[in-house]
Amino acid sequence: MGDIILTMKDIDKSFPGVHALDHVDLEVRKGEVLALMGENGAGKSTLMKVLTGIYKKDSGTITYEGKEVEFKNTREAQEAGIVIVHQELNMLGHLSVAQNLFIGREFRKGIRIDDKKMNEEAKKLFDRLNVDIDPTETMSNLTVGKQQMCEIAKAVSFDAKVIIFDEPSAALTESEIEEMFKIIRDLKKKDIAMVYISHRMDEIKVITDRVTVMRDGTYVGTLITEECSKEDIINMMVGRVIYEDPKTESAVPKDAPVVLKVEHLNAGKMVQDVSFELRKGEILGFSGLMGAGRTETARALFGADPKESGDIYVNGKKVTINNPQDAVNCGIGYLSEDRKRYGIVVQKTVAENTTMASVNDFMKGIFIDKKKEKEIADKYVEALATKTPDVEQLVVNLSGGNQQKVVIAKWLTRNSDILIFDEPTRGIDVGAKNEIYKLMNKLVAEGKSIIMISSEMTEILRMSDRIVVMCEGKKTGEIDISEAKQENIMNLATREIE
Amino acid sequence: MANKKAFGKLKGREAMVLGIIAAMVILFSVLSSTFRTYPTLVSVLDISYYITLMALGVTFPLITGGVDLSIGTGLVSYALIGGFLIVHQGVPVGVGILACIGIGVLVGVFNGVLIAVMDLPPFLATLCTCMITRGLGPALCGGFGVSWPSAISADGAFRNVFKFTSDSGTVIPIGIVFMIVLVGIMSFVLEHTRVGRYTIAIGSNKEATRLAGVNVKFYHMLAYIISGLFAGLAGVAYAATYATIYPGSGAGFELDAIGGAIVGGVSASGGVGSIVGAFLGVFVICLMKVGLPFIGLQANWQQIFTGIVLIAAVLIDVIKKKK
Amino acid sequence: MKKKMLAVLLSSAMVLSMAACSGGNQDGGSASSDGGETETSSDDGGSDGGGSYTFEVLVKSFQSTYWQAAVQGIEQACDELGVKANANGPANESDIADQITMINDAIQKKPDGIGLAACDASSVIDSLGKAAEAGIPVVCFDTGVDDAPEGSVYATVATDNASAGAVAAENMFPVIEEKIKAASSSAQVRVGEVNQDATGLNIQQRGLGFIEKMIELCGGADKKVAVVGNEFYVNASKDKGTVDEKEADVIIEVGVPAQTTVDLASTEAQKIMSKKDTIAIFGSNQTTAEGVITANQTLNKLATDPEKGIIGVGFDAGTPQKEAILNDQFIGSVTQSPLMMGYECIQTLNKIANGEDVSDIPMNGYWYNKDNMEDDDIKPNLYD
Amino acid sequence: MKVEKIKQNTLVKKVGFNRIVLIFVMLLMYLIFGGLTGGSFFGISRITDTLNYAYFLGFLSLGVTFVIATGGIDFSIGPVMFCCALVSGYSLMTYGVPMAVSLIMSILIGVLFGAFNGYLVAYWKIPPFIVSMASMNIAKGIAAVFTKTQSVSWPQSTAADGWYRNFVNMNGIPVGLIVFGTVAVICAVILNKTKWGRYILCLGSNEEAVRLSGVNVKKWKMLAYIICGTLVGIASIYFVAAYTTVQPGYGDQYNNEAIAGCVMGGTSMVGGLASISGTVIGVFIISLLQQGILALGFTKEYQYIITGLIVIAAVYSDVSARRRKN
Repeated sequence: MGDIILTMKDIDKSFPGVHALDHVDLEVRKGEVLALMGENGAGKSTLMKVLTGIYKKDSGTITYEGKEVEFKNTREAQEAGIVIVHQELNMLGHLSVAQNLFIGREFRKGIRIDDKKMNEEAKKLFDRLNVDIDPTETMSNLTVGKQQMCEIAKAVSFDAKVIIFDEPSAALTESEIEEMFKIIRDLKKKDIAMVYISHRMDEIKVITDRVTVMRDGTYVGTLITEECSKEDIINMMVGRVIYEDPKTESAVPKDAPVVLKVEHLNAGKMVQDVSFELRKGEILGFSGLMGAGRTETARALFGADPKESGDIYVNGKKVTINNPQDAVNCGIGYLSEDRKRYGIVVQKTVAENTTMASVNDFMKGIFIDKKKEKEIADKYVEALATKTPDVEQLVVNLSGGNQQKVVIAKWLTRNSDILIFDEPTRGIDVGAKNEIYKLMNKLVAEGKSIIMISSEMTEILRMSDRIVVMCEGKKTGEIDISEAKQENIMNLATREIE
Repeated sequence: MANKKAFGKLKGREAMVLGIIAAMVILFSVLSSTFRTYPTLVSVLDISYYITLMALGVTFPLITGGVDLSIGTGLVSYALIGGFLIVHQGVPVGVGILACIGIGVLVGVFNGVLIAVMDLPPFLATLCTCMITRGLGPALCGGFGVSWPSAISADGAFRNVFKFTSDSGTVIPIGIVFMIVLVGIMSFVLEHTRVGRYTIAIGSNKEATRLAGVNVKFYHMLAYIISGLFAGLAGVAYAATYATIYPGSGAGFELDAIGGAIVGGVSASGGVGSIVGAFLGVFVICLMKVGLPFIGLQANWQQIFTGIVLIAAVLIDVIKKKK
Repeated sequence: MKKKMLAVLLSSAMVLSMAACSGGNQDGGSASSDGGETETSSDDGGSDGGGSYTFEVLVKSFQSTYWQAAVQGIEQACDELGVKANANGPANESDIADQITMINDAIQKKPDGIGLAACDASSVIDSLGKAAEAGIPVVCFDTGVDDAPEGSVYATVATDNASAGAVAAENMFPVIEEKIKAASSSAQVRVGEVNQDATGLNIQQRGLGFIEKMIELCGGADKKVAVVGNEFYVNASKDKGTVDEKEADVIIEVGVPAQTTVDLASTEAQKIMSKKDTIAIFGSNQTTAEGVITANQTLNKLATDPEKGIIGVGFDAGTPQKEAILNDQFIGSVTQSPLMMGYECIQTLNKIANGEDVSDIPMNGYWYNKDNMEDDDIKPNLYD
Repeated sequence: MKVEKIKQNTLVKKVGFNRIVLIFVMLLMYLIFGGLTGGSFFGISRITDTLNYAYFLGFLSLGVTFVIATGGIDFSIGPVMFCCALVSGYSLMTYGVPMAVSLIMSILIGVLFGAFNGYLVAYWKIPPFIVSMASMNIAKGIAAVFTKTQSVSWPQSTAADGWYRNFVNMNGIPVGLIVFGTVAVICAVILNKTKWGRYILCLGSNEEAVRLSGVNVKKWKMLAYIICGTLVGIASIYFVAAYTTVQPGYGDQYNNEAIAGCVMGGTSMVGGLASISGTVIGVFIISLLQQGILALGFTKEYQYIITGLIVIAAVYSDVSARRRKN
């Protein structure tokens, strides 16, 4: 194992209300692959963003090649040889592969861009990495996997000394991952240091040398991959004390009627043959890691995205859901993980958002009965304890938690019996979180049923009566809350080679 | 050509447009004996020059995902000011031409600042400059029409750049040669220089382009400057082809150019387009302008057909995308 | 919000400062068109007595140089009489709405009289009524308003467009007479006319005047005439003894461009000129005449000898047309006298203001060609 | 902190800050034009003049407000207005169609064009800009073909069929003002009090969120264009009632003025924000500007330039306000 090339020491970073990094240490050596692991929100990405200058650290030191550095932006980091391969792709779909690789630093002959040379260089690069991509192909015509390869190739082309892979395999197929591993092994031989962020335990075992684990913004420890087991790593990842009492037993009677039954739902790669049942008064937790296909399942179920096949039964009756209208008419409400984009209309008032899905119930002749609208909005503001001076307030002025409450109010007003909460507490501070939890419990007590998608283990354990675990677009298990443990959930959520 | 697939795709579109042009020519020729004469060809070319020039320029803003609505009233305004300087202020023709182009560039810079720096929506920003340029020319020139020196007069040599009349009276439309040269140059700029590359990149994904370290503001602005420059050139072409510049005209010219570019495969949502395509698209529009009267349809049908062709062109893209 | 208010305030300030600045400019006499008027004192030229009057003059637009000449005539009259006239006009001859606004504005200014070249004879009627109520006399020039409310229009100084169109036909006919005489239904000849129509009545009358006269002249030569092309003219000339296209010896083809732009006018001209049997073509106003010239730049068919090419006749003046005549492309054109009309308009207004009786002043359409272009009574009307 | 922000002056809250500023600008302009012209700018007749000939622009602006509220744009309003007036006017004058039928025809043609635009934009997802460009050409073409490229003069007030002109002014009763006011109120009611307006505004602001609320966004988007078309049809009646004559091949000059009035009034191109009262004031500012510039003895050109600059300022303030919020 080579010399240390990069050390991050005592890195501290706070965002308003969140202590994102609490004195984190990290050490990377030449020619090694260091796995950086942790649950969603453990601070892995933040740490890497601090390293590459996207965020400014509050305190701590970064030493790179023996010198203390602080990059102002990704470009500086790139020039120094530290490159990130992003999970979400920064590609220009209309340009060719080679043009993408060299965007911003084209080879030129006079004023002419030397596309020939760029293609040649790209070809050389791909040859070196042993991947088969035509540099002249238009980027948007490549598969996601190939696009990912291009991103890696781009990183390599910077003469990088440290390459950070941020969940590179999320969208790749089996063979593509193999191809990528080949590249990584090649790079290792060239003494390049790599940080590999991933949730996939099997990959970690196969490709990495050491594993650094983070949890809730803190450094937990580093293990030598060969010497540790999957269980060791999971224990480090989840080894937190859960302060809030997890539910120990489902409150739902076993014979409660099934309100929603989904059978063999298929929608693209992210939703493969998903089946489950939801009972009256139940909170069904959907657990899994990023990109497990939970949101996609919910959207397909709701009719927001087209689905290929699958039967949906509401209260025992088979229903057709082709678009959100159908779903809403079946009494399903969907609270998106991305409130600003899919949940609320920010430039409108609380009252208007509250009645968005049910304006028809507020008509007095051809007019909207604003008085009634205000009444109901007031009612929900009170019931949900939404912090707003009045219901005429624009939603844009509310905090995240209160915006969420407005969306909840929207579906309650619509009288939806089945509510899909997609990451209900994302971006919401602790106090508001508890309120939302209380609210959800109250809703199920009133006989509503909830599907809750959450990436937070504590949330899943605290709220769910039953837990469906998904991984790679497939349902990998279903656990009753009485048997649920962080470990067995994580086991189902991380992928095993089949 | 670096981008084989993309080129192949554009080639398809260009071939299609070429096919449409051929079909139109055949149709008109069959239906009208007077259409299939040399002078008709010349007159199609005549009408195409200023539209082509506008289209070459406006392709750049279109590819960035914007639009430039100020080119139509702009070109009349620039030609008016240029002509005013030549005829009423006695400046040499060359200077007048330069003024015409120069003001075009200035207005392009103005548009660029509004859109790239101040972040105004391109539609509204250029709609405003459209109004401003509409007023600018007449306001500066006292509101009167201007006739640039005619071809016969001593100062009229510039007109021969577009249409050369030999002593024997044969008319040679050499303007088309210049157009093809310009199409070549601008194709080169779009496909083989950083300016073009970044124009496409901005239209494709502005944020990613910025993250790649490209000075996005500058190149975004440059697209509008190019558009302004070509509006200036179009002003000269217009002045050279037609006898008198009437103030107050020009509104609607931009639609011929933008329509031509879109028919030629330039995407209105940015990122896609070729200069050759825009050039060919313009000819579809021009052929309709000239050809329809020849087959006995009143000139007005041209407008209806232009509208239908435009929608058809975009519908093809939409349907393709759906598949 | 603050910023928004600031922006709005700024823009209003901008407006004001612009208005103020340009206001200053105008007084400085920047606009050549109306710079001279203000300086003339009533002492020099106030021979008619009664002190200096102020008149508002509204032209159709400043687009074509035709109106430049009219404004010249107005200035000339103002200088002589020592009165003041403010000229204004819409940006485009088709901006009917703008001109109405301008007339109303002129009435608000309570001038001693209004000179009006109406863009559209129908739409101005209400405003004329208002002027009559306000007791402001109106003199129409260039274009008459037939249905004007009683007591509003005191006099009209205008060309009889029908006869002006006829003048073109009369002068064209002798040149092509031989060809027409030789024509038969199996060897038809074609006379073209390009007519800009959007500006309404005047040019319609002019176009019809030409057609009627041509039909009459051909009839004199015992030839049957058909009118083809734009349906309006085909229908309008039906009762003038036209025949079906197949039976006719002479075809008059009328082209109307979709919009008043030179490019479209030239396309129409070219469509007609490229037909083999075309022997003559008439462009019935400045734009369309220039359209004919533009088309000829390509076709090179115009000539003064009917054996060699197509006979071209234009209307109005302007540099391109004058050059066309000098270069033997047009045999001549009909000019109205914009300068005289402007001049007479002010003279008439002045007379009305002085309480004198006035009457309509019919203006002639003058035929001009290479030979008489320099004549004293023609030259001033041949603006650039 | 949030609470403070919300406790605005109630007047400001009711009327809207932007409109207060606009009214202020309007009054200021009025005073200044009055001052510069030595007082000839004041007076009832001046105001009625401004109004009588601005109604059509007002209707156009009201119409395009609905389209812009959905985040779209319509460049075809002017030519479509002329097309309505030409086709129905030609039918009236040439084929002897009764006046009442002609008027209804005008509105129907507007509705048809609106439906055409809306269908292509909402259901086929063609960019609104291109759709309106195409329908602008089609409107001009149809009008010209139908009228054989002749301008059409509707009957004078003295003629038997001249009663339609009373829509503007009947024996001194400002019917036009009443109608325009009523329509503006109806528009405001539609926009603010009915389901239509609710959905139109919401989908302009966040189409996806509205769709996920189970709303048929396509239908409502198309409706916005149909409302616009209807108002364009009404505008055509007011155009001929004021001016009697329409010419084929024109009308585009009114697009810019109508859109400018609407945008100036605070309707945002990014969609979701629209105010009828703002549009009304915006249109009046535009016509006031026109009047004022004329009264000062300037030609139309200056009005174009100044309008352009003002709209840039208005849009910029809108854009920067939005940017701060996000």
